[in-house]
Amino acid sequence: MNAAPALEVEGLCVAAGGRDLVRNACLSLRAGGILVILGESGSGKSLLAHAVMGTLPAELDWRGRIAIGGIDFGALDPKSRRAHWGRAIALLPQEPWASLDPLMRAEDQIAEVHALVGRRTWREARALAGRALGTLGLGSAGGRYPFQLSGGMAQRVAVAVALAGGARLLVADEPTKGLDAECRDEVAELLLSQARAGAALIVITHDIAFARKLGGEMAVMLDAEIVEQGAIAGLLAAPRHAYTKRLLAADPAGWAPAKPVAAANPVVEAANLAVERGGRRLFEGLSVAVCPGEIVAATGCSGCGKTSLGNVLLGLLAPQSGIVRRVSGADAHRFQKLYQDPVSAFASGSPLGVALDDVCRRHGLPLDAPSRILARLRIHPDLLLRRPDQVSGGELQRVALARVLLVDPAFLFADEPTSRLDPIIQQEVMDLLREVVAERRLAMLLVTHDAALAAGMTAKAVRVDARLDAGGTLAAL
Amino acid sequence: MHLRGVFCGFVAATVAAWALAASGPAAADETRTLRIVSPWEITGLDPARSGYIFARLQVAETLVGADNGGNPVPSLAENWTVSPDGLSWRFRLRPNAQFHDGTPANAEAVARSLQRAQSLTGGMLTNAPIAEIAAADGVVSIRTDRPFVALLAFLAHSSAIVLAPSAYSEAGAVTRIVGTGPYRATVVEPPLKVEIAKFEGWAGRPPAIARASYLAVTRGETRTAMAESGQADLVYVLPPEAVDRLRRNPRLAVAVAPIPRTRLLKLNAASPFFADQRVRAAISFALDREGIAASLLRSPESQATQLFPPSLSEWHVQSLPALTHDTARARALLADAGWKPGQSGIVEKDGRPFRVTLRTFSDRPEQPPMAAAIQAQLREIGIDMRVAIVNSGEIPAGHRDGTLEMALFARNFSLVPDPIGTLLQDYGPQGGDWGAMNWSSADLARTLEMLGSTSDPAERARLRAAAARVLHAELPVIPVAWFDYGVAASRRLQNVSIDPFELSYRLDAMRWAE
Amino acid sequence: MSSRFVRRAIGAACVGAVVLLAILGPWLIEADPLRQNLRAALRPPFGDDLLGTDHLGRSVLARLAHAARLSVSFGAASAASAALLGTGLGLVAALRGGIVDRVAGALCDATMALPGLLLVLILAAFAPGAFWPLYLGIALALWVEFFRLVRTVARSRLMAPEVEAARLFGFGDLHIVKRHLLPHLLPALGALFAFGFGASVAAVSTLSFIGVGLRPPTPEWGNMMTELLPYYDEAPIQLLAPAGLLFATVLGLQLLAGRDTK
Amino acid sequence: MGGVGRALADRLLQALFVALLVGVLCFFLAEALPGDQAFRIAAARYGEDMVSGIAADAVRAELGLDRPAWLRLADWLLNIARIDLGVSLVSGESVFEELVHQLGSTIGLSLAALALSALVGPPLGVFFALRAGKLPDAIGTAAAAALRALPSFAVGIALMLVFASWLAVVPAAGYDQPQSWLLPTTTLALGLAATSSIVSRQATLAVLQSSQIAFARTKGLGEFDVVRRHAVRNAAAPVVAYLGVQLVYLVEGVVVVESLFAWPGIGHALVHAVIARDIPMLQGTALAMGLLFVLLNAAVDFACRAIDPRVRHA
Repeated sequence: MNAAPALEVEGLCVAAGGRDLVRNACLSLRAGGILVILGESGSGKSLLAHAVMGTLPAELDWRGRIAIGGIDFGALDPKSRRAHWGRAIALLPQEPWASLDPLMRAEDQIAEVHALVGRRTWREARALAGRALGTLGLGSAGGRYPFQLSGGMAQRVAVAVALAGGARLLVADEPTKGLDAECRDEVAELLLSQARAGAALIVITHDIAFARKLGGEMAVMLDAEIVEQGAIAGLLAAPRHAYTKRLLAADPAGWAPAKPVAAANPVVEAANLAVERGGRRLFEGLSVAVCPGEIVAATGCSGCGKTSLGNVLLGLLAPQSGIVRRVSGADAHRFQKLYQDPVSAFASGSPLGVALDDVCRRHGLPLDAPSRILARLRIHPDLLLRRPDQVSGGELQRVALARVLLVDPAFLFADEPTSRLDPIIQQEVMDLLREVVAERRLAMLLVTHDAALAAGMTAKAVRVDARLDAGGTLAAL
Repeated sequence: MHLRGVFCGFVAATVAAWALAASGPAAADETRTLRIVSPWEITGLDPARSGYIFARLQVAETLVGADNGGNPVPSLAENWTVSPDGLSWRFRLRPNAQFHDGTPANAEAVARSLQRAQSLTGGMLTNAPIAEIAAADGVVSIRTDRPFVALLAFLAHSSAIVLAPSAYSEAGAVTRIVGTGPYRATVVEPPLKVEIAKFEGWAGRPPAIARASYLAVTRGETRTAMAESGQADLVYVLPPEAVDRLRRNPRLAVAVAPIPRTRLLKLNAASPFFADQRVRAAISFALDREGIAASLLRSPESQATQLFPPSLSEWHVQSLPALTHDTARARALLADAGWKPGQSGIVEKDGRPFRVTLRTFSDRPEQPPMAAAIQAQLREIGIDMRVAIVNSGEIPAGHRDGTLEMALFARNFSLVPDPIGTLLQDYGPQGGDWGAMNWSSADLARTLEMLGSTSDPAERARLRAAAARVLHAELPVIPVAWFDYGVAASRRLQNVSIDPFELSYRLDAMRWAE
Repeated sequence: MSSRFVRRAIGAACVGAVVLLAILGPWLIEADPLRQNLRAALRPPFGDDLLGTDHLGRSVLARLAHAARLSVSFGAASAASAALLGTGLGLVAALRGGIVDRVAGALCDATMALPGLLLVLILAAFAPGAFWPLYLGIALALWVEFFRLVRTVARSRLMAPEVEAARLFGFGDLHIVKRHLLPHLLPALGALFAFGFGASVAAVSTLSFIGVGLRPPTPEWGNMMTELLPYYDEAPIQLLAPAGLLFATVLGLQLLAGRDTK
Repeated sequence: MGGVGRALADRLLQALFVALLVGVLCFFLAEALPGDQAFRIAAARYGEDMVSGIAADAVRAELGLDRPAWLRLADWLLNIARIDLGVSLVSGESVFEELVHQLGSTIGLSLAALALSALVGPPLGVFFALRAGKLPDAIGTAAAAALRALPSFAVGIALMLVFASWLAVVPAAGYDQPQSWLLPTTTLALGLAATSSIVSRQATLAVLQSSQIAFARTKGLGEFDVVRRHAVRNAAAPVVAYLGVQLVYLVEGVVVVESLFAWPGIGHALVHAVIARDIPMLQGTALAMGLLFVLLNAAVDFACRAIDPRVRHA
């Protein structure tokens, strides 16, 4: 083992136009070690990782010392730094299924690194790639294209690709983004196995459960600064900084379980549903009913058809068989939806205010109708002057909720509304949803892959799985 | 990796092609091909369509040819006689004349070929009063319904080329070109290419040029470039604007040959605009022929001072007063005819503005700009003339259905070497598709009829002058410019001469320079 | 950022100059574009006439300015009509789907398979030298590109959550087109428009090259190029001037559109 | 392979549709044209000097132009099923045989031009994309706009002047030497390359900004390998798809280039057929061009399938 630490960062600052985005960060990591960087979006944790990697956008300034395996990496010019990519330091990108070359078979993407970076013959490279895939339990998937891989499989291929060049330091930028709980555990196991094999890891995440699984060191970032650093186990057990405490408190695992709501006449009710997408049967024989003031959680692994269930209840998707009954007298527009990625639910070119005005105009509401709702949801009116990509995810999700509330919904399908938000914001949004459901006697179907979150929100859940009818309480699961 | 191979191959081929191109041509004179370029495409093997190309290339011959003066000379027929009543002609064929397929070109075969030509749609013999074509005693005999002096000229027309029996299908259509000329066709690829080679069975003096190729290139700019680059040895019909530049090229000899063709304005004399001779005269005076000839045709001497060009020496009448440009007189004549200046400078009569449409076509590229020039010149005297660029067939069609008002085109007076044939077609009592429209002159008709049957030279000269005078005074058509065209010949080529009647390229007389 | 600004500025300058020439040129330049002087044909530039004279002795500058009116409005009219037709049909096809989409798609395929030039040639034969067959033919040949682009982009945009959300709120097609489709289409449509403009003026030129152009003596850039082509070595400036203006317009529009694409 | 079969069937159906539409459309348009058809045909056959009312009447009788229009259309449609496209009204030759002869020249020219433009355009586009915003890119953009704005005959004449007249290194026109291919091919290819370079530049820029390329870089590949192994292939899909649209321009170019360089092809024939109102020839050429288009588009489809596994498995 190398005597020099795998990574040493001292006094790292990243600034844009005089404003500090990362301030005076100091990190150190030994070979085989794991460093988890936790923090809310915009706290600078991704920038820190990119500064280490040397992939910062050109318009950002940075200074400080970065040493990788004893090399003064930060002092190198960009070109020489690039020569170490793959060989000394590798980046595991966000959403690896979008980062793999869609036109190249998985095995070739690994092999080419062995051949072109590792300077091996193509025959050796292929053999090494096959072995790596075997180790990762993907022995038969080498001939597949990325679009034929599941998210977890793509993640594993990406790890194999990233490490094929022999890098001893792996930077993983939000590796669980968009993955469900099962996949998340898989990724944790995968990363741990790399660490056991001697690679040093930097993992950027806002997922506390994931961080807990990984173990090792942890740094918590807030407003461009590392506010707390230490061993994960200790830090999670006894957080010192207020922010860390709030972060931990926001973890759904710690939420109080929700109480059952008295049954009433369902707003929407489906019996014996079967749904197919792209020729594949997602589920069948599924029944569900959502009553006013009630939240029903739909859980299940990714790709099991949770979203399709919600869309069927909204009437966006026709089921193969089964019946959907809606309460009589409710207009179609009173069945609404909250999206996983709120940015994609707004017209990207217009300010948010315009989106709300449009709804008022469409439904003949006075133009000041939103103001009361905005106040209730604690949205600053100035926000409405901005375009969807100019506000944070949590704020935008609240604006989305405000827009939905404008039309006095009877039923709301919330499709993983917080899966892209960090825990504190997630908790805020969820609290708000819970309040709104109670106040407005709203019927809500909540899709989530987070069992703890589901339990915190409702006592009534439906598990969506192929050929499985498991409507019932969470306890029954 | 196959793709890469193909790719590399293509790169190599492209590079090689450019390299090969740079190395240039190098061929010995004996095997060197004479390259001829002209604008005329081969539209089919039918002699009425493209016979002229095979006649010019000397692949096929007509019974009779013509010299530079338009006088009949022997071709396939060695000599001929006509009976005293002028109705029976006997043509004695050249002995040992042979078709390119080796069969003898005897009287029977020749007569059969001419009979086909006689029944040919669009052919020239159809218009001659021929009663019978027969073969007897090794002589081709032709009987006409009435005395017809121009028969020899008609027989020189390219639609009357003589082809071997093997050239025709059973239905009588020409399927290949088998002629009797000094050259035989080796490759015929309509619409653009013909290749010919010396015919070994040719009994006359063997031609010095062994091989030649003919390429039809419609664009004048392209023909110019082919002459400049040395790609072509003989380029016919140079664009007027290129002649001066090519003259400066040391490798080229450029000749401008006048041919018996005149660019003219055809007027519908039945229309209220042109019925009055004074209006037609006014239009004639309005034309700036000198300007058009000098700047558009680049040939000041081609301005038409009368209908017949000097190259038609028998018909050109020196003593006729020249047609001139005189805008003031043109205005005065228009005013005399009752056309008074009206709104926005357009003359009017009975409240009707002088507004007409001129049809012309772009097959001859100089015609549209000429039309634009005429448009501006007529505008000067208050005539609003619109220009319609049409298919050339629209002019005779408009003549037939009476919709034509004005047309600009170039008329060949030597479709057959004697212009009388054309004049009979164009200026007869009914007028003609390419001649007068709704205009007739009993005087002219009588004169032309007498010409058809008179053979006394002095009397004929008097009659021709009389006919020319009528046309000059009455102006059923208004001459604009005579025709000449440039020919560029490589200096490596000697004995190049131009046939004013465009019957032959005279390849057999040419040879390569030492 | 600044390079984008420079691009736009150059684009605006090019288009602005041409439009100014079209609007003010005929007004400021005294020479009559139809006035011939055969004795002053093909005069070189910088003499009495700034850009010299053409083969009929007409002022090239005056003709260019008058031609700018026709060519700019012609190019704009053909490209705009094609854009309107193609965009409209593309939107309807994407929104309605099913049989409408299939019919529109087949129509598009057929139009593409039918040589555009043939369409123009045939239409032009109805009224030789007239303006409308060229316009109609070119617009009918050009709409396909707009259609294909709009249908593809609209199809994928219609799958987006924002459209689903808008539908849930009860918004109709018009609103969805205005808020959710057009903003994504406009940049690419702008680039296509620039090319359509250039293509239509170049097409007029090509058509007069094969003898199916506008009626003389109408000054039009495409026509002028063809008319002056035989005099390429005597009057190169006169020949290049209309080509240069067309180039400036196309480049300018392309830069203005901000995105150069197919 | 069911996907391939289906795609083929789709294309076949499209071909049938195109054939029917083109035939009928040409017929009606040509039928509706003003003027007298017999005269136009006579003019095209016998030349301006010999067109006359007599010749036109003979043409009318010979071709049965006085028969009702629908009867002639029905004839054509029936015959097409027997691959009999009729006889050219002008040359009197079988349209099918003329097409076979001319189509060869045109396909040869088009393929050579496409190949040459593929050789020049996309690599330049990639080059411009790699230098986006720099001087070569700006020059390239301007040059492409210039080539798109200049009608192809002007480009052709310019090439002819430089390489044939001044340098005299290539033949100006004709089709009898291997070098004869250079000018027409280059003229056509320049126009095509202008557009394909722009499309490639755009596609490459988009790909270069994608996360796949970022990952390809961080996994250690050199920039050359990144471009060669990932950027080019990913950019190729839209570029190849664009070929389908480009074919439309090819047709227009072919018409001009063939008449400029005396190339005996179908574009040439098309113009003549329109001017002469040679309806069988017009239908035949349009049909051939339409089917050629469908065929080449099918080829483009298959190329897309070959490049992109997602299309293959969809």
